[in-house]
Amino acid sequence: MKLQLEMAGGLRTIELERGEDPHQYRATVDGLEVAVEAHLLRPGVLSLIIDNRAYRAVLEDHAEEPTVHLGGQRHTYRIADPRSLKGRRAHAQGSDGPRPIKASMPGRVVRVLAQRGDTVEANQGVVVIEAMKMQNELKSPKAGVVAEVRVVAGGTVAAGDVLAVVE
Amino acid sequence: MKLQLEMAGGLRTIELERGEDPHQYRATVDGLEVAVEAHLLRPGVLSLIIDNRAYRAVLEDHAEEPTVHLGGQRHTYRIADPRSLKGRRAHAQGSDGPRPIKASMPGRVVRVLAQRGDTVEANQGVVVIEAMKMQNELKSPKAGVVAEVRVVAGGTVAAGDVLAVVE
Amino acid sequence: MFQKILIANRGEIALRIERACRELGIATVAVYSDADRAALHVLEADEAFRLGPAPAAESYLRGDLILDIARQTGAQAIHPGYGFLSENAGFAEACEKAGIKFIGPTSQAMRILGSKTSARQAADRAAMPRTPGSTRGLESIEEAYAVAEEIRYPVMLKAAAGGGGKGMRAVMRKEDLKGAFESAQSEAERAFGSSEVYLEKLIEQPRHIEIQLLADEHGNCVYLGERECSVQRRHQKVIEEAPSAVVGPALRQRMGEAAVRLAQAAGYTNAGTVEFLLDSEQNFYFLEVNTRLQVEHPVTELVTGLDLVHLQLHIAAGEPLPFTQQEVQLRGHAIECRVYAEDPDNGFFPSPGRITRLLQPGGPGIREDSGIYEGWVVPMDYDPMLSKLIAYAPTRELAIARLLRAIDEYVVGGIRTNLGLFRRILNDAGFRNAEIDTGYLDRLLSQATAAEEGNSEDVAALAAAIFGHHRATPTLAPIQPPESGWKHIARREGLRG
Amino acid sequence: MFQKILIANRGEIALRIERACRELGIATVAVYSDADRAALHVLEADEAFRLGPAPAAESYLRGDLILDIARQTGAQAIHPGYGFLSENAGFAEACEKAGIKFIGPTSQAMRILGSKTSARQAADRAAMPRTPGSTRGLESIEEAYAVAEEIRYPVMLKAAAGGGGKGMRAVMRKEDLKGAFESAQSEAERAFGSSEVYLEKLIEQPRHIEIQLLADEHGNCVYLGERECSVQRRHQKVIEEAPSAVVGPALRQRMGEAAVRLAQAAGYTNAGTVEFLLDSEQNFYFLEVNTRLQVEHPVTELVTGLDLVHLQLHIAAGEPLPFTQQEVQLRGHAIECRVYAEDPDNGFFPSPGRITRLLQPGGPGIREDSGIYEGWVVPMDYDPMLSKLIAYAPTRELAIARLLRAIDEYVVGGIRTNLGLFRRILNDAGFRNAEIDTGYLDRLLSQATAAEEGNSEDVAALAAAIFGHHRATPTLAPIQPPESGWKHIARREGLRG
Repeated sequence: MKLQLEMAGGLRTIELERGEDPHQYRATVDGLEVAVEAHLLRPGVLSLIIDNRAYRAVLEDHAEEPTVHLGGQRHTYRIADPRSLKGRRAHAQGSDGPRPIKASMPGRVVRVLAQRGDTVEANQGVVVIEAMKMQNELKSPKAGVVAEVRVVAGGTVAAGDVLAVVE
Repeated sequence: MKLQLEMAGGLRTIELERGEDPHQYRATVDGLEVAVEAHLLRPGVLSLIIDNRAYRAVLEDHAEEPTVHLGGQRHTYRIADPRSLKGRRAHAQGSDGPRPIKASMPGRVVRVLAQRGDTVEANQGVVVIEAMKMQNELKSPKAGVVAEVRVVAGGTVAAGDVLAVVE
Repeated sequence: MFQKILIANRGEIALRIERACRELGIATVAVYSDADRAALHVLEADEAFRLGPAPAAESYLRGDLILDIARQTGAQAIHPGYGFLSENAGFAEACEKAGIKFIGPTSQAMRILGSKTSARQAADRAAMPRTPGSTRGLESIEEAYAVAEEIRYPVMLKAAAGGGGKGMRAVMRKEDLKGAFESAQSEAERAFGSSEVYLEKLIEQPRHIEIQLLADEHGNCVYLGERECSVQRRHQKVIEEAPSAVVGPALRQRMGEAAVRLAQAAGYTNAGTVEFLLDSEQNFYFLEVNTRLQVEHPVTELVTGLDLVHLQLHIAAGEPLPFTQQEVQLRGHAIECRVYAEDPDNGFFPSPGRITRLLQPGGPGIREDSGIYEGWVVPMDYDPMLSKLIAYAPTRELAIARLLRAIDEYVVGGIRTNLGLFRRILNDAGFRNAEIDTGYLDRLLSQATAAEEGNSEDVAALAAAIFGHHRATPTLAPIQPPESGWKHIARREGLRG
Repeated sequence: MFQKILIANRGEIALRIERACRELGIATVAVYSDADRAALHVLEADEAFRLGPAPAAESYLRGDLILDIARQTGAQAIHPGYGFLSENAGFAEACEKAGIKFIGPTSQAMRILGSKTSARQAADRAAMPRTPGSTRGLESIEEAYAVAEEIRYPVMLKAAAGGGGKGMRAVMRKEDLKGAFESAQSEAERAFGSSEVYLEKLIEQPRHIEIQLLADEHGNCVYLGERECSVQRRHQKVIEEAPSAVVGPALRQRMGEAAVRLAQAAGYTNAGTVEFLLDSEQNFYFLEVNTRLQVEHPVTELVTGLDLVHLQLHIAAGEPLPFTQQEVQLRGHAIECRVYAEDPDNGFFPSPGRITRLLQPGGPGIREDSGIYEGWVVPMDYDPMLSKLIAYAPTRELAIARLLRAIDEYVVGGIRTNLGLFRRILNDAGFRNAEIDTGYLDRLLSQATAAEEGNSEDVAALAAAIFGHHRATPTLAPIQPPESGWKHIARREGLRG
């Protein structure tokens, strides 16, 4: 199995081959060979031994941001399918075209600060969401015109919902 | 859904029908009607509310002896398929015919105390198993003749393994 | 002692009170909103009653419903926990009229000490040092100018009914007073239904020190040492500890005795806390009284060895305090972290949602008071506190080390938490040297974070790949469900759920 | 202080030592047998080395391998925990020769106090009361008859190298002495490789009281109060508590000072325990010395507020004790239950196997020292202890109530445990009145159990049906695995594991 992971420190290429002992792997990380012994203690919890160093790795199941907790640090990653990687990156980084404003958490819409057709600056507040007794202003990712507002004051939103689109 | 459970206090007949709210059940226990609200908090852990009484029920996954822990008590049960119930009961209670001696726990065979063809009394020790630094003698369930010994000293056994058969 | 009580709260504090009741043989009645049906405080209660929809105004603040349930179940007393109805004198009075014991002070004592202005008047009567300033609500901007002139800028505007930093404004110069006065009034009106604000001298770089009190209904009142809660963000406590690194026996006794005087003058009973500011010259100034059990009560429990909820119940049942002031022994050091569902890397945005993974810390000296479990969906409707992680050790240095060890063991997945922030604070030289005041955390947060060592990313990448491998090709034998004929029966019955 | 140590043990004690090391900034090297690769003490270590197959003789007792690993990793010290190599003077001596600090007494002190006969001689030199009887191994049955005649029946035969009840025989009459002598000798030979047995007067219905000692390498030695461990089954401790309900300050001081005298006379260092029998007239008799940390050390930690493993590490690093005898403060009451994988309803048969369900207790005053998790397979190769559940509270009565509350929260599924036995003991009037001696538990177990209230079986049946319903027709949204393309990649790679 060979795969690429987008991580904070850049792209990592991992090759993984299971040995005869099902807990033993021969692996390469960016071409560097390592022998890994891995036991899945329970779902999401791995005990790794690499060169007699012991590690506890905990997988945070999260559709948007799968994350491995290791030694008190969070490592969020994304599986890069080699065939689609370039396209996705280009898409994510472009500032042209319509850009959504997404809810970063579930909550209730308290106020909508801009209407369809309004001109907004980058980082101008567009929608105010309340959750857990705190209000949070969600801001425009770019300067442009509000092309769409999908929520109304009083409504409920889920994390990841598109609240508005700025062109 | 209607089913019968063999429990310590006898046979219980449960009928269960889920309401419109998926957490609400109409149920009867031995014909007595009850309304139950049940939330599965995580696998094996139920929060029940019956007439505003709150209960924590924990299921012990165990192939041989499924058990519900409730208020500090263990309730072991067996699903009784009405069609096969009578046969099974009769079988379990008979003292005629061959009876197995099963390992009640995994362990190592320390000694075999009776050989094939030996006559044994009821409760006479037949095999000694060691686990966790303790030795335990497994006894004949009835008086009879040892028809079969399936283990040898030094071997390893799993819980439920048949060690010997007495006829 | 009571046979049965109702717990008018949710989350970790409801569970903590249930545990105390179980230990004392008292049956418990839980209440819950629709957002909390699957909460642990419902699971662990003896009885449970639905209050209403998720919003607190339609559930946990419905004193009328809660009293009805108490009557219906025969509960002899109501424990309000903290927040919600706990400092609502009207509710306390309704309990008194219904003949159901409110586990806290009388409504009368709560009225005297619950309003900040009225409490300042009581402090004067008890000859207790307080910040210079007014002891009544300001009636006009002119009165505000006059008071500020007298006590000198900088000053603080505060809501008399306030809490949590709402209706509070620091004013450095005369020019800013009018605008601050008006906005504080309107914020106080919105938050508390009362626009009453008053002025006091702003103490610069104060420490927040508070005294835990217990008073029985026979005139006995003791102080259980102090807690230091100077690590705050936006006037909200983040870390609390006992004892304070800067409070010695003499100062402790002076503050404790002042707090006891105030409580006795007001006819206070049950558990309560008197909050003070302490300046750099060790002068202390009365701030306010919290007329209830506090979030941070465990640090006092750990250094005194007492159980404050047990004692609240005994006091409410009319029993005398079982010890005297001289018998209170303080030993060791305790620190508490308030673990929140929020994202410190992203403006402290709240982070409700499903906890997909949970590993909880344990072992020597670690106490976790929590109401969460793996699979629980943290509702968006309430305070974002997930749990309180508390370490006890012989010294402050060891309590910090122990807390860091426990934070390393603690994993919460699926939502964001402020655990990383605690790691940063507990490793900060300023905190370790106890150089803290109420502005400490804001200063720390304004500094850039040091880059973390990044060599573990290789291992994390490997782990991610192996997790994926397991998911794609499960080879470990899963735990076998009982072969109990369920599927067979379900098929036969044509069951569809 | 050490930078790195090796922990030559497994299970809860290995994890407990790792936590202490993490708190003190010491790196840890774990060792494990094939049965323990998936154990928590491996997961939480910094480094981990395989020793060999499951049997202890091929793994945890391989002192040679363990010393090699210590050398190879640069570990400066070895903590032996309890059991395994912890009282092996030969191993301690090998560590000394290798220049690796053995965290415990010197091999010389261990030799003096580790043998029961030699320890009895040391007790005489320290003018410490002991049971009447021999202080050397019996050389013949004639000598046995003579000693028994002198001290009068009933007498106890004991193995000099003994522990855990092996090689021990109570002899009531002269007629039984010869058979008991021979069987005790051969049992001792088999268990300890030494047939040395001696005779002492049998104390009737004694309480087991022990004194915890700490001695540094600069001549300072303190006692940290007593523990009562009278609740035993077959000479194995089941419940331990501190303080003892029958030991007052004067007796505590006499026993403590006697224990300190013995330790100092033997040149003892680090943590150790002097065990005594206490008769109904409050006479105490020296029993033996445990030259190591004990299973039940947490009850002493809770009532003293100290961390014994931290202190062991500081002492082994050559530091002086950081407090004097006068500074030791005892406060409150602690009780520990040893939770075993065994079936009290079925002759206490061991019950190894997979833990299919685990709910662990928590909250105020509860400490659980464990090395288990849901899904862990308890190996058949070692001691059946799963965890130690410890409650701390202001009084003995409250500690019992708290422990019962925690036991109600505790669920272990898949294997049998003795949790129900603790429920029975803690509810027993004899235990609650502290009317306990080393025969207490056997007497309790010989009584029929009261029938349990059975009205919860209806609810259990309903719960079983609903569990089955969920299994047959899963309708609750399971936690979604990340849609991270794993399956796609696995398919594309033709991965088969």
